[in-house]
Amino acid sequence: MLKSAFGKQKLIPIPDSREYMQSTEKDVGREKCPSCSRRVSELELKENHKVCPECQYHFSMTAWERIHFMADPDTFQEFNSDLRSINILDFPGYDEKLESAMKQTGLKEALVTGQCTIGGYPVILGTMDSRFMMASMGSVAGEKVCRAVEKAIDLKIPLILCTASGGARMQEGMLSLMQMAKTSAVLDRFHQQGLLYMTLLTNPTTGGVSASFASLADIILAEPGALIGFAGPRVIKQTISEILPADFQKAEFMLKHGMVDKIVNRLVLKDTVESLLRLHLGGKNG
Amino acid sequence: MLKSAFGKQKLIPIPDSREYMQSTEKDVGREKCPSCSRRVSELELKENHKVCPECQYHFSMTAWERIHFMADPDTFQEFNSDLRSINILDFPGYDEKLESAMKQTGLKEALVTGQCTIGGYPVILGTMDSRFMMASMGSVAGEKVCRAVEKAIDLKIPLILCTASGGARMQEGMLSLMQMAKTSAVLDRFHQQGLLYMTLLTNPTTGGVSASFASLADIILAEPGALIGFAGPRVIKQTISEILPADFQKAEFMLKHGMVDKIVNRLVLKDTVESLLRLHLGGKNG
Amino acid sequence: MVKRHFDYEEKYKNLQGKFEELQELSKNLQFDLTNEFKLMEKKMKDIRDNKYQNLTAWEKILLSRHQERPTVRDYIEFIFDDWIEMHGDRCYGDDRAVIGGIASLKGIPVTVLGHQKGRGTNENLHTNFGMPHPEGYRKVERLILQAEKFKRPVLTLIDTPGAYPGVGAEERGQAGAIAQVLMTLCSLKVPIISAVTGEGGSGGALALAVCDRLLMLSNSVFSVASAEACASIIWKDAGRAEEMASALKLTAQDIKDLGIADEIIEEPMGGAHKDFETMAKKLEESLVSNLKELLALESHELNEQRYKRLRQIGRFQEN
Amino acid sequence: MVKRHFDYEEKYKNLQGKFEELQELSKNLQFDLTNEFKLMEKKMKDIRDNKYQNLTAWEKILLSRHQERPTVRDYIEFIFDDWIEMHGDRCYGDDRAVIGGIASLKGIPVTVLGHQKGRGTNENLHTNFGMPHPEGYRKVERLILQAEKFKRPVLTLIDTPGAYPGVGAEERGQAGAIAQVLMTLCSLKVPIISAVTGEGGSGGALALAVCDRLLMLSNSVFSVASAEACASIIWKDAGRAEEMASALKLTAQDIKDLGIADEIIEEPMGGAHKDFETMAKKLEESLVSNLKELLALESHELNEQRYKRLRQIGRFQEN
Ligand SMILES: [Zn+2]
Ligand SMILES: [Zn+2]
Repeated sequence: MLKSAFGKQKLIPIPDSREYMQSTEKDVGREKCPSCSRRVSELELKENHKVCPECQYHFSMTAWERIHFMADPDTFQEFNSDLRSINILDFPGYDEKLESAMKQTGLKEALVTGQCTIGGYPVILGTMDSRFMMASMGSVAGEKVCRAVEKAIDLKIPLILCTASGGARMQEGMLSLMQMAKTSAVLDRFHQQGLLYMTLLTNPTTGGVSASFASLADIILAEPGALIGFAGPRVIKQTISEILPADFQKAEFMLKHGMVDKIVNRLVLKDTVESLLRLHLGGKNG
Repeated sequence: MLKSAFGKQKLIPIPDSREYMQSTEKDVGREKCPSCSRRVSELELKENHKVCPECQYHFSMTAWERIHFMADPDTFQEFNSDLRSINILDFPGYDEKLESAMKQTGLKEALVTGQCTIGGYPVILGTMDSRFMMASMGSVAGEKVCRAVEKAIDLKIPLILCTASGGARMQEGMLSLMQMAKTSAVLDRFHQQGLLYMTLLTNPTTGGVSASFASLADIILAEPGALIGFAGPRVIKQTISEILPADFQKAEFMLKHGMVDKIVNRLVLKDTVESLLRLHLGGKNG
Repeated sequence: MVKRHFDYEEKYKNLQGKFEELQELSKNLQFDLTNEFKLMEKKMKDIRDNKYQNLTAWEKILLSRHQERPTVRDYIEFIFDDWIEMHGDRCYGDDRAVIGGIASLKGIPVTVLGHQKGRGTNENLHTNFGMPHPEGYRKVERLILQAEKFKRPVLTLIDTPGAYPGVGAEERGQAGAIAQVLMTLCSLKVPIISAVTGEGGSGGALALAVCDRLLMLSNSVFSVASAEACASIIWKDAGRAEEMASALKLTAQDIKDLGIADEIIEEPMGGAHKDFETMAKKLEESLVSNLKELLALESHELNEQRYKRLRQIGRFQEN
Repeated sequence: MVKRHFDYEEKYKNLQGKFEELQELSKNLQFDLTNEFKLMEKKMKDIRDNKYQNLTAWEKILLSRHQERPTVRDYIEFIFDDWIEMHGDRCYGDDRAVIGGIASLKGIPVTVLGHQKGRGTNENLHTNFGMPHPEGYRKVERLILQAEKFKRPVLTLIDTPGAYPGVGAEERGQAGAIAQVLMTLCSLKVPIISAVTGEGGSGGALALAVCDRLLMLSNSVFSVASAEACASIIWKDAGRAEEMASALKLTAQDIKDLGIADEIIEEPMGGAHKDFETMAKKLEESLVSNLKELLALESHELNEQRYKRLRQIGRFQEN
C-alpha cells in the first residue's frame, strides 16, 4: 500500500515564512532518531518532513511546521491569535509556566487554528504543539476549538484538527475539564450540519483531548507510532503493575483495536487528506 | 432482589380455556426436572408456572401457556390464526413435518400473535412454541411478526414478543432467511414511532430469530438459564474444538456480556412487565 | 462421498492435453487428420459450453468457493477510483473479514463494503476465511451511517460462508450486531446495491444484502445455511449435501425466480476467475447503471421502495 | 505524610467519651457541675460545628471518599419508586461500576444513571471501586438514547475516582467511549440533572455530568484530576496532595463560584452518612424542584440553554 501511495506523492514546498524559521531555529546540527539511533541532519529531516529516512520514525512537528506542511502555500490565515490564558485559580507557578512556554515556542497557546486550503479545498485547520505545556487543554484551547468549529459551520467547510496533548490543563482546574464538554457540544452542532470533520492523531494524544474532540471526528487518522489513549501508560503501569503489551497505546495498537480509521505515513498524508476531501466535496476546487 | 420482588407477587389465575387444556393434556403424572432431577407433579408445575419448586429451573412453556400466563384473563384475541406455511420449494418431507407439528401442538404455526391487556395495559403479544419444528422462522412466522408490529403501530401500543427458536426454517430456503430482513424493516418503522418494544428471550433463542427481531427491542428480558445466541453450541464446538465456558450462551452469560437488560424469574415476570409498562405509559390503565 | 472441489477444469485440461499430444503425434507421423481434429475440437467445446450452462447447484457452490475466484478486494481495486479503506468498529477491534471504505465510481463518491476471503492458507487465516465477528458488522454499521450522513450510496459485495461461529463472536453479540445492521440498512436514506460475487452464506451474508438492488454473478449462490449444514441437520447426513444443494434453491437463477435477486451477471466460461477483467467490467457496468437509476429517486421514495421490496417477501396460504 | 482518612469524628468521639466519663464520675462523687458541663457541652458542639463549616479542601476529599458514605445505589433505592435496573452495552459487557435503569420520581418516569462504589473490599472488587470501563460509558450512551426516545428526563448521580486506567479499558476505547457520551448528552432533547454525591473525579465523572443543572452535596468534590495525581505530575511530589487540593478549587463552593455547579445541597453535620435519610430527602427535593422547572421548557429551549451553559465555560484574555 505504502509503496503505491509513494508513487503518487508530490513534493510539498515549504515556504520560508518568519514563523516557520522561528520554529526550526536549530537548522544546523544533527538529531538522533529515537527509534533507529541514526543521526539525521536537520536539513535532511526538514526535506523529509521530519520523518527519519532510515526507519520512518515520525519526529514531532511544531504547530507551524504542521500548518506549513498541510496547508497550500501562503493560504493559512490564523484565527484568534490574541487569545491568552489567565491564571484564574491563582494556581502557584502557572504564570511562570505560561511565560516560559510562550518564550520557548513563540506561540501564545498550544493550539493554532485558522483557515486555509488543502489541495485547493477550503478547510478550517487546527494544529497543536506539544512543546507548549504538553499541549494541555485549558480555557484557551477549548475556546479556540469551539470558534474554529463555529467558523467551519458558518462557512460550511470541512474541519481538520491535528491533535497532540497530554490532557487537561490541571492549572485551570475544573474550567479545563469542562472544555471537554464544551468542545463536544459545538461538535454535536457541527455534525448536525452534515459537515466533514477529520482528526489526525499525532504523538501523543491522550487524556481530555483524546476523550473529547480528538475522538469525535467522522474520520480518524493517526501518524505511525503515535501514542494514543486515555490514561497515560505510566498511570496504567502504576495501577495494574503488569507488563504492558509491546505496542500498547501506539497508533498501530489502536488501529488493531478498532479506534482509528487509518494510519497514514506523513509522506503520503497530504495526498490522503486531499483524496478524502475530494471524495466528500466532489471534483477539485468544486 | 428476588426476595423482595417475591413479596409483591400476585397469583395469576389461569383460565380453563379449550386451547390451554389442549396444550397441557398430560395433566396427570410427574415430570423429571432436567436440572435437579426431582420429579415434580404436573399440578405442582402448573401452579408454579412451570418453574421447578426445588431449583427454579424454568420448564418451556407452550405458546398458549405463555399467553395465559402473561395476558390478563380472557383478554387475548388472536391475529391471523389462518396463516399457514406452504411448501413453496417442494422441499422433500416439509409437508409431512408441518402436518405432524400441527397435529402435535394443535397450532398452525410456531408463533401465535394477538392483542390483549397486561396489568390493564393494551399490548400486542406474540409467543413462540418450540415444539413446532423448533419454532424455526419461515414465511408465516415472519409475516405474523410483521403484521403484529404493524398492528402495534396502528394502535400505538407496546409490542411484547416472547421468543424461542432454533433459527431459520431451512425448508423454505432463502425465503426464510429474508424474514430476518423483513421483520427488521417493520421494526425500524415501529421504532421511528417512538413506541415500546420488549422481548422476552426464552429457551432457546438462536439463529435467525436472535439475529433479527429478538435483538431489536428497546428492552431485552430473558428467562433464567435460557440458551441465547447466534450459532448453536454444537456448531461452535465443531468449529473451534475447544471446551466451551460452563455457562456458555446461557442467559446469565449473555447478561454478563451486556446483551440482555435483565434476567427475570418467571414468578416475578408479570410484575416486572407491568412495572415497565407503567413506567412507559404512565398511571395504571392511563 | 461428496465432491469438495470443482475439478471439471482439471479433467478438461487433461483431456485437452491428450488431444494435443494426439495432434502432435499425428503430425509427426504425417497422418492428416485436420478435419477430424477440427470437428473433434468443436465437439469438445460444445460439450464444455453445455456443461457450464448446466452446472448443478452443488457445482455452483464449489465454483463460488473456488480458491482462484476473485476476492472482493480484487473487484474493489479494479472497479473503483480513489479507494480509501477505513478500519475499526470504534469499540473492540478491526475485523479483517469485512472491508469497507470510501471510493469513487465513475466520479460518484460511494461507500463500499464487502466480505473478504483470502487466497491460500495465510491470507485466509488473516481474513478468517471471510467469516466476520461482531466487530465486522459494527464496522459496517458505522460506515453505512457515515455514508448516510454524507449522502453517499452504499455498495456491498458479498462473499462469505457466514458469520463466524465461535466463543468470542457469541460473547461480543454476533446476533445483536447482525440484527442491528439489518435494521440500519432498512432505515438508510441512500441507495444500496448489493452484489453476491461468490458465496452468500446465511445471516452473515444477509447482513450486507439488505438493498435496493440485489445482483448475483451467475455462478454465485445465496443460501439460508450451507448445504452441508442443512443436510446434517435436516437429514442427519452431511454426505447428502449435493442433493440438499438442489433442494435449497440457492443458485442465482433460483434466487431471481424467488423474486429476491434482481439481476444475474453472466460469468465468463469456466467462472469469474477465468477472465477477471471481463467479469469486473461487467459488474462495474451493472453497478453504474443500477446506481444511476436509483440516484434518480428521491430519498423517501427510495426508502419506501426498499421497504415494500422487503415487506412482500414470503409465501404462505391464508384462509 | 498526607492524611488518608478523615478521622475527626473518631477523635471527637474519644473526647466525648472522656467527657461522659467525667460526668459519670462527678455524679458518683456528688460534685454538682451541671452548669459547667452544659457550658462545656455547648462549647464542644460549637467547636465541632465550626470545624464542619470550615473543612479544608483535602478534608472534604477525604469525606467524599469516606467508606461509610452512602453509595449511589443507596440514594436510588431510597429516592425512586419502581426502580428497574437495566444492564449491558449490547456490545461487550455489563459494567458494574456504572448502574442505570428506569424509575419513577414522584410519578414522573425518569432514566437514572450513576457511578457505583462499593462498601468494603468485596463490594469494591465487584464494582471496581466505581471506576468504569468503556462498556460502562456505552451502557450510559444506550440508556440515555433510550431515555430520549421515550421522552424521559435523565438523572445522573456522580461518585467516582475516575475512569479506570487499565489495559482492557484502553483496548476497548475508553477515550472514545467517554467522548461519545459527552456529545450525546449535549444533543439530548430531554432534561438532564446531575448530582455529585461523592467524588467527582476527572473525565470519568464528567461523562455523567453534562447537564442542565449540576447539584453538589456540600462535602462532595469535583476535580480535573485527583489531587494526588496533580501533585505528583505538577510538583513531582504526591506528598503535597493536601496543598494541591486547595490549589485545584475542587470543593462544591469552588465549583459553584466558577459557575459550573448550580446548587449546593447542605449535608448533615458530620457528612451525608451521619443522617442518610435526611440527606436523601434533601437530594430528592432538589431533584424534584429542578426537574419541575426544566419540564416547563420546550425541548429545543432546553437544548439551547444547555448549549449556552456549556459554551460559555472558560476564562481567558483576548487582545
Ligand atoms: Zn530512524
Ligand atoms: Zn429442579
